Amino acid sequence: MNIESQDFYTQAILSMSALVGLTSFLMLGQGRLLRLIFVFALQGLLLTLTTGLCAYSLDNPHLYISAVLTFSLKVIFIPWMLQKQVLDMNMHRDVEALKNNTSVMLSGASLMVFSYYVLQPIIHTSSMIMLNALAVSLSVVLLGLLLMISHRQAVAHVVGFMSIENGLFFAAIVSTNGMPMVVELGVAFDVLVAAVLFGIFFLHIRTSIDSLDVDLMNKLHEVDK
Amino acid sequence: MMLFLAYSAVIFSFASGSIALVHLFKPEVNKQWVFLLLGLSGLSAILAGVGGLVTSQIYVDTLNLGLPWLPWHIHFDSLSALFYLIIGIAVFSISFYAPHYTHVTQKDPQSFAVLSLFTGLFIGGMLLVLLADDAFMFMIAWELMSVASYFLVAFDHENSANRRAAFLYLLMAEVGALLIILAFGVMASFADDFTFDALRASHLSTMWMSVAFILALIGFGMKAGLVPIHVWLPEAHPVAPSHISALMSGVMLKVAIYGLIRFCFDLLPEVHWEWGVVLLVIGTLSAVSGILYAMMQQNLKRLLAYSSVENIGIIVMVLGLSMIFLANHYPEFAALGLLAALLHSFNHALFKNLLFLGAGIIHHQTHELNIDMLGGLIKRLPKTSFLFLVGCMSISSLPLFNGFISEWLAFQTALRVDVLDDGVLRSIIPVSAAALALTAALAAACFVKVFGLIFLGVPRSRHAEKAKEITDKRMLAAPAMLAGLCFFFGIFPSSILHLIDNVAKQLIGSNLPPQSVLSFFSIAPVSAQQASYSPPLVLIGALMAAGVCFWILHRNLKTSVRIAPTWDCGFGGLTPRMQYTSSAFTMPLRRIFSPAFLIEETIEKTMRSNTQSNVAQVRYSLHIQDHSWIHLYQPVEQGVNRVAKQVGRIQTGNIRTYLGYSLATLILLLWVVS
Amino acid sequence: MIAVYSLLLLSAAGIVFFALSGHKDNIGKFNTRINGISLLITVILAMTVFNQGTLLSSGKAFLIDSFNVYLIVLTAFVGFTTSLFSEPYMAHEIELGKLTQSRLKLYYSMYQGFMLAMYLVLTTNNMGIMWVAMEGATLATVLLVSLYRTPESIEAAWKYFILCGVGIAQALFGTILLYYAASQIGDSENALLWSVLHEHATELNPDILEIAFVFLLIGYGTKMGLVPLHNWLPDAHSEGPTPMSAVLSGLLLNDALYAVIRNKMLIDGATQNHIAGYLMMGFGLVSFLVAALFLHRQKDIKRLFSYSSIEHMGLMTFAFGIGGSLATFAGLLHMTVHSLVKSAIFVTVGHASQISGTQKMTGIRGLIKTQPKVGWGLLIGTLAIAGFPPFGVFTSEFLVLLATMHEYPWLTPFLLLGIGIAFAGLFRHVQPMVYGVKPEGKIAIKANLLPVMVHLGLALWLGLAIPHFLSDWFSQATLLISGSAL
Amino acid sequence: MNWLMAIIQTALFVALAPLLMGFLKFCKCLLQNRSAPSFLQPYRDLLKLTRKQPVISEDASWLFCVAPYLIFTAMILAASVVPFIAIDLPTSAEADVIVLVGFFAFARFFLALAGLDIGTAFGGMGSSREMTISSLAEPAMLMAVFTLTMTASTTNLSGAIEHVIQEGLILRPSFVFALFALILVAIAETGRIPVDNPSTHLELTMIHEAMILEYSGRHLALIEWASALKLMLYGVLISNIFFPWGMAESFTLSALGYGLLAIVSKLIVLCVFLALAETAVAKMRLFRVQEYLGFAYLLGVLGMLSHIILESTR
Repeated sequence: MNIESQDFYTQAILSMSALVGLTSFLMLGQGRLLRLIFVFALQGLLLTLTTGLCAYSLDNPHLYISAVLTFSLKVIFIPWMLQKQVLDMNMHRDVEALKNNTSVMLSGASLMVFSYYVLQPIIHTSSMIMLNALAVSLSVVLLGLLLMISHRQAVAHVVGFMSIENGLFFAAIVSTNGMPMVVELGVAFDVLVAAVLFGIFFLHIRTSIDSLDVDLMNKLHEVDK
Repeated sequence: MMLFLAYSAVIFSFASGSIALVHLFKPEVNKQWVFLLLGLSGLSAILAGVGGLVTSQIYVDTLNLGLPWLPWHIHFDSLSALFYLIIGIAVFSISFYAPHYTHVTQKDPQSFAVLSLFTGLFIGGMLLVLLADDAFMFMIAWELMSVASYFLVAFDHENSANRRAAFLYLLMAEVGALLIILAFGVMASFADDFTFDALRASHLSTMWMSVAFILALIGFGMKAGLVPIHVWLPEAHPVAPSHISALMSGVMLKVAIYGLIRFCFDLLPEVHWEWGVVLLVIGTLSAVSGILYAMMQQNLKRLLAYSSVENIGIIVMVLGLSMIFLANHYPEFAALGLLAALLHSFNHALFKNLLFLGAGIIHHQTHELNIDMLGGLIKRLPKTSFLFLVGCMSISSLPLFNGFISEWLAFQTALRVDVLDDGVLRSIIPVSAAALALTAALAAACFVKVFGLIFLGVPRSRHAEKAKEITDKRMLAAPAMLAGLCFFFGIFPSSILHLIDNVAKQLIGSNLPPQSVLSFFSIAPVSAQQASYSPPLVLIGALMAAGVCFWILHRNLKTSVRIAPTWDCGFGGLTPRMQYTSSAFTMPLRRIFSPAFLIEETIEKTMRSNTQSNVAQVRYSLHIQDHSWIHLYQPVEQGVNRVAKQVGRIQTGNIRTYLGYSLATLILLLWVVS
Repeated sequence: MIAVYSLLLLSAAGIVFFALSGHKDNIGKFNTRINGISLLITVILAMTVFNQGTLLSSGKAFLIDSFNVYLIVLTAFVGFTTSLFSEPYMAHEIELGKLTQSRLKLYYSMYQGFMLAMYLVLTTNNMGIMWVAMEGATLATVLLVSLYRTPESIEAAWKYFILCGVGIAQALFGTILLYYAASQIGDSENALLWSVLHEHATELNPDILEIAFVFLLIGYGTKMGLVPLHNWLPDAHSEGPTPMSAVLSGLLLNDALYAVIRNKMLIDGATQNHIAGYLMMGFGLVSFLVAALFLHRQKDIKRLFSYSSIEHMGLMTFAFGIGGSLATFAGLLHMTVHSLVKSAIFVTVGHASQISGTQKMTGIRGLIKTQPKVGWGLLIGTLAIAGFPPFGVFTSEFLVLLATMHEYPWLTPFLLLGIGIAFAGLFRHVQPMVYGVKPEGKIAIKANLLPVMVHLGLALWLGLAIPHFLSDWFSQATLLISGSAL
Repeated sequence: MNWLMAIIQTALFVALAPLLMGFLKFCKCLLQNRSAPSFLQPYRDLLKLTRKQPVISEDASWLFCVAPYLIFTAMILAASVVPFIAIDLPTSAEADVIVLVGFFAFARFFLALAGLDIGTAFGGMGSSREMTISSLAEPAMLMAVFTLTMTASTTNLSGAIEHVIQEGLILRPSFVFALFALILVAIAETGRIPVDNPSTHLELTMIHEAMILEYSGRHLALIEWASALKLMLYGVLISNIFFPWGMAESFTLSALGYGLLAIVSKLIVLCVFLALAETAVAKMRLFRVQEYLGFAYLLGVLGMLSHIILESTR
């Protein structure tokens, strides 16, 4: 089942999934916040293209709406909001020194292999492409989680969280050509409210510990020193 | 009819509790109703008990409380009837004692309401335990009893020692109840459901039966206060109001014994002699160490609580004997053992209640429970001291009183050991009988100390000096009634023995050996020529002898008695401090049995000026610690704290570690599933 | 079905009303009234379901069957009684100056938002909508946690938000896999509808469903506070206002478990090898024992009872994991009794911390002497939650023990060990707080303790004699869940 | 008729007790080559005491006056139970050996209480030591009694003696052990020399005397008589259980006379041995008594074990 024998549509989907996987890897290793947000916007863009492509090939209308929704949300609104935060806090200059960066990248790769291994049983019920696309989306989710674990900046956590959402959207598009309309709207609404709340919380955190470093927030613990 | 009486006893006790609650909100409801209902509950319990024993039928019923498919099954046979009688007598005497006692000590209505509410619940819980015929209702009644008595132990929760004792008490009750649930669970897994009839029909392998037995023994033993797990008892019982500690010490321990008997003799399909040996050993250990620790106590109520441990040890020892005989196919001697155990629990309930009520009166009049601060009360509280003397004589099993009858029957059971063929058993049992004799003698010594130091001699403190006899007639009526019963059953034991005999008939299927004589005049448990004892004859002989020698000495009484100050060997006045204190009285025994205690003696000398020679003042302090506290309770507590400390490290406070946990669990589960 | 629509519309109206309402002083009254009306609606709904059996809405969007109807009534009831409690509590907080009027309006509108999300989760038939509602519940409560704007509450809210967000995202991935498996067999239009999935459960591809269940279990498990994923729960409970933590531990945890059970019913249909049961049992037992141990080291009263919630959720997961008819009945009963008693306890905890001005347990002393109602309420509530018989918690724990004795006897000692340790942990902290001399300077506060009395009374009634109509309800639900009648 | 016989036997038993005490003093004085008072001296002392006016301390309570009568009655009851001349008398049927121990406990209980009543140091010391020694002696005594009842399979004294008589002269090792155990216990219980010195008032050593220090007049007479009776009881117990030959089984005059002669001779032999022991051995320190009684207990256990292993027919 090599790539040449597939029609144009599946080839496009596969390349798109490869690119999305690449962007999440890029985000993993990124120290600077502004660049991180830019790569996240790129991932949003790729996601919109895949949705558009899928909508075009199956020409059902609601996929177009979800493509527009994703574009406006994931490419325009959230990156803009995050960038404004970073600039207000003028954190765009300091680079987060990622400790043991190589081990994080290696574990990212192993997560990718692991997600392929996990989704192996699905192979005998659906086509090869489905397995690859799903595996990539699972790895995007896992990498998003790894991104949150390895970074100390709150903004990086938000980006990680949003990239997990991207991974989920990608899985939905690829596996079942998008969720039912109601669910699509609900999820988009939740993501929007989450983004707004993140903004509010940035404000509160800055007022309470006047830095967005997550490790400073560990007053609530039960380990007596 | 019996069931009606049994139910009315329970309902009356709950009613007395609820009236106390109503009284809290509407003070015009008369307080006396609470005690009247309590008395009615005691009376109906006595009637139900006696009726159940006389008719010796089994009454079965179901209440549609509890789960729809597991309603509450009620079972009232002669074993529950006997314990109904015990509880009835105790509650009836309490209902006379409590009014004046609570009137004086509990001023504000809120604490009175709490006290009477939980007394009602406590008594109702105990009565329900006796009626239960399925594990579900048994456990509900069992822990209702524990919770209600917890509130009573934590009654005056001002000082922290009471709170600690109450917490320890409830913790032990909870752990005991969990073990009992596990024991029922083990049996139920081989039967179809949780009713006792199903458990009786369940067929377990001997291994599982022994597991169930051990769990039940620890569970019930924890509540009864057998040695290694008894430490909560002397902490919890003394802190409750005295008529409650009388109920708890006298009667609640018996309900635990009832549970043990019901489980071992009734539910388990057959009995093994190894269990009997286990019971025998634990019983002996509890008896000896119980009385040894009782000797060393200064607080009167702690002393009485430890002596309860001793008496429970004796009961469990005799139960072990009866189990050994039952396993070796000698049902008559097993019946004799069971008879001795049940009679001793009956007698113990009587005289322990009497002693605790006496202690309550002493505490009430002198606000002092430390034996070293009392003394000379016999002249100030003549009636109480006479009743307390009767209690002391029966607990140290002197011939004319009921304690002696059950002690005598216990020895008779032990002496029947010659019938067994297993050599090891025939050597262990006499040794444990000797330990029983040692316990009886130590009990006599302990209660000589108690009565001698409290009532005789010269008052050691201002409180003891100012004490006056209580004026309330009803408060004295309760111990007087109990003392009368102790003396009556000491002289005419066959009246109660007939009733208890058909309990053994129902449980083991056989009563005393055929040639046994339980006539009004004398009792011979095995056969007339084996051993017989006729208390009325002894009484008549004693009265005759006393009369004769009194008549001889007072025939030509020329010289009446001369009262003179005590002779002080000529060199200076005698002071009360010269009298023997409790630690002095028990010093020889403490030195002889020193390995049994953890003794910390400290002597501080303060020198006058800087010379090393003349001593201004010497302070001697003695503290006795219980072995099982150091070797059993504290290691468990520290273990749990250490493990909790390790577990606490999960909550590091850092969000990234939490996300790490989430990722790790996800990967682990995915790997497990794939 | 109009009852369901009116229920949802009422709560939605509640959000909007409170958000826009002006500065009325007794704003709490309206909240109580709204919850009261919704309670009435749910009772009517329950009556109809009880007579006519399962209700399916026209567009198959909403499904009311015997399983979730009693949960809806329970949610409405606890919501109503907690709103009764929150009126005086919030008024007192305003007096202390810890809250401004605007934040009070935010509190009430978010309260209604949370109730809307709860009703939606319970009534919806569409797994996607269930996920959206669950996410909505998180969003509604995250603002409540940070209501007091103290650094700790901000930190707790952030952790709550991130951890639950990530957890819920995994649940979404599980739902997508479920949707993928469903769309393989039938038409993709109503592939996410639970009733449809339940009928075709046997044809679904077992492998995909196993992986989907793992994601769903971890997702909703985070919301439920199962041990490795529980870290946000004690922080959120101890920093948020007490009525919120009462509702959170009383209702939100139940709904997360409800979602997991809905999925387990699908997975059990598809896979034959009881894998879902074993996973739940493992998770349940671990969180039961670990939370029991956590109880011993707590210093904050609300953290103590949040760990007790984790412990009880662990026990319920274990009960539903076993899966037999008896265990399921025990789980359902435990759900009801636990939320009743736990919300009652949180009411007394709220008042206790208000009386002594601190949440540190060392600062709370002599409650019975200061305010007897609060003191006795807390003591009896703790006895009930620790599993002492006259109350319902003992009955359900007894049945769980009975079920484990039948299926997995070697697990019972662990359960008993857990119950014993949890009891010791709870009581060593509660007893010093309740007893002792009256600390000077502490005055009794105006408190509405009717909810506590009603809840403990119900729990006592359930413990002593479960009424027939309730036990029929439970047995219908058990038949639905475990497939075998009692 | 045999009720009358029982009463006569008890009366005789009580009457002869002081004579035994007098004979014992007589032997000790001979051994320590002092001039000995006549055998009847104890009777004269008792008579003198009954006539003297008893002086009672003001701190004493009613118990102080009642205790002597109770102690004396208990001893009389014990005397009625122990077969002195004839066996299977009606009174011996009403109580067995455990009840006998009970009577001793009854007497000791009241003696100790009387000691504590006045509130002086001596009384407390005496009671404390008496109770300690008696609680150590009880298990040893019971072990000796156990061996006897195991062989005769009855706890009734006359039944046991009858059993031993019917069996005739069989040398049983268990009986030898039991005999020595009972002798050691008897010495401890009656307060003879190695454990307690009856004739001293030195506060360090006296146990029995310390309790009755405050008594005078007829009360002292009763207590002295009771302790003499106790010594006689132990003497009769030892002689009749282990050497029962010569006891009267029927109530003919010759059998009774012969029985009386047998018991008197046995008591004389015992008295000589006791006097020899008392002069040869010095009084032990109080805390050596626990080893002394531990040894007695060991003897009892050995007796019981030898019965089970060597002699039992199983």
